[in-house]
Amino acid sequence: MPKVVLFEGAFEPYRELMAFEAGLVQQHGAGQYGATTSFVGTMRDFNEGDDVSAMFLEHYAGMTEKALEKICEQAMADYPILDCLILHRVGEIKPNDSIVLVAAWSAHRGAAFDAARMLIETLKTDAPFWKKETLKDGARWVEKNTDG
Amino acid sequence: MPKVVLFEGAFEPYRELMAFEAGLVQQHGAGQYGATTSFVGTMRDFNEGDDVSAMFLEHYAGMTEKALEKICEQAMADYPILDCLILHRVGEIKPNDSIVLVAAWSAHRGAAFDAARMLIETLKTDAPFWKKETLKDGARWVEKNTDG
Amino acid sequence: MSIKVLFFASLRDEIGRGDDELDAANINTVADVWSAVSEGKAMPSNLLMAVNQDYVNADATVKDNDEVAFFPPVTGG
Amino acid sequence: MSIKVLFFASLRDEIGRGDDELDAANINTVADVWSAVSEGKAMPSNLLMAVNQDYVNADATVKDNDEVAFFPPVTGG
Repeated sequence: MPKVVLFEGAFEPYRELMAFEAGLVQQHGAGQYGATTSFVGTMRDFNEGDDVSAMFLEHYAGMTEKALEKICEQAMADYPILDCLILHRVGEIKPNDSIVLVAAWSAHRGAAFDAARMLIETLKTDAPFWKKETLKDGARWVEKNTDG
Repeated sequence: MPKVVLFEGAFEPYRELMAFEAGLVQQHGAGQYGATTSFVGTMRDFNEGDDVSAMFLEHYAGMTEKALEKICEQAMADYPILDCLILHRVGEIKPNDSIVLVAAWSAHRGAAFDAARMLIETLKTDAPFWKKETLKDGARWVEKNTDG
Repeated sequence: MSIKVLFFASLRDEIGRGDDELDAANINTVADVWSAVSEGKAMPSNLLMAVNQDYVNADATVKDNDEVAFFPPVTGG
Repeated sequence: MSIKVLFFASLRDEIGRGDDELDAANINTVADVWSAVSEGKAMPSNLLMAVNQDYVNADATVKDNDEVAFFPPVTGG
């Protein structure tokens, strides 16, 4: 079953992925998937040519979770995947912190890649999160995401 | 620097990925990449409609490593990625064992996805590995990979 | 009619507050809610809107006790 | 001229051995090596070939002490 989690503090994306995958094997039995594609977004210390020392990730408590759950449902409907996972950080974050993980499990690699790509692209346009970057001389809202 | 490893026994793909990533941060400093795409291939217990209880992964010692290193070099030349990693199992394996991990690190998600996809697709056509499946009533060589 | 109104991110900074309790007659659509709370400010072309935490368009109808949210393009992930 | 010849996977099963030491004159190309070791068997259309662990075509030249490998389509990953 798809899972969505928001983290208010640092999280280790691959440890979470491994824990989720262990549950997947327990639920479906071993040998049921052949392909897992995961994407992890990490905070860089540069953006649009400026140094960024920290970032605040605002969200819309309630709607954000709901939007992420819908994205998972859509991925399960659109691709032959066994399961999917979305993790996202909120609040104050620092360079090199993980921001997001999406992952999809499937029998074959095509569906796993396509679904993971769809998860992150749809999250980037639909999920209510907003980044505010801390620069040397003040803070600025990120106005739009870079193209995928 | 790209890394290629063959494992004769079971390996934990995400632990290896985390260890490599820690080295990446040490080498380049924190905050240098924003996007990591990884793909893990896992042994299923079914293929072409048959139950598969085990598999032997043959390789061409020497040429296999060389082929994987070339694939990494090609990915580094073709995509704006910071680094990449290929891990592959050889020898006797069981359902649910990890067979392969490829991963690519980049500033942006597009390059990370494209490079990871290229790594696994090129591995599937170029790297000298051959699967022999153990079925209920004998063994068979896998003749070709499923489409990506 | 009582409507809970929320603003997020840069829009909250521009509007000067994060939420509003709108208590007014003659409110039928999300566009009406915007007019009532934005002090004449034109609706930004890229404004996103939600009623009860689902995306809607400006002509979506609202009813008593709805939660209406306005926010700029999202930038997560 | 001495050539080390290797066969892998299903091709090794078909040929009946995994390696060969070819010691013959009149060997110029990989195709000549195949003819010398395959006992008249036609070269499969999907056969892969390598000289000293790099992919080559059948018309690639070979020289003394080269390692020549023949194998079926790969199925890793």
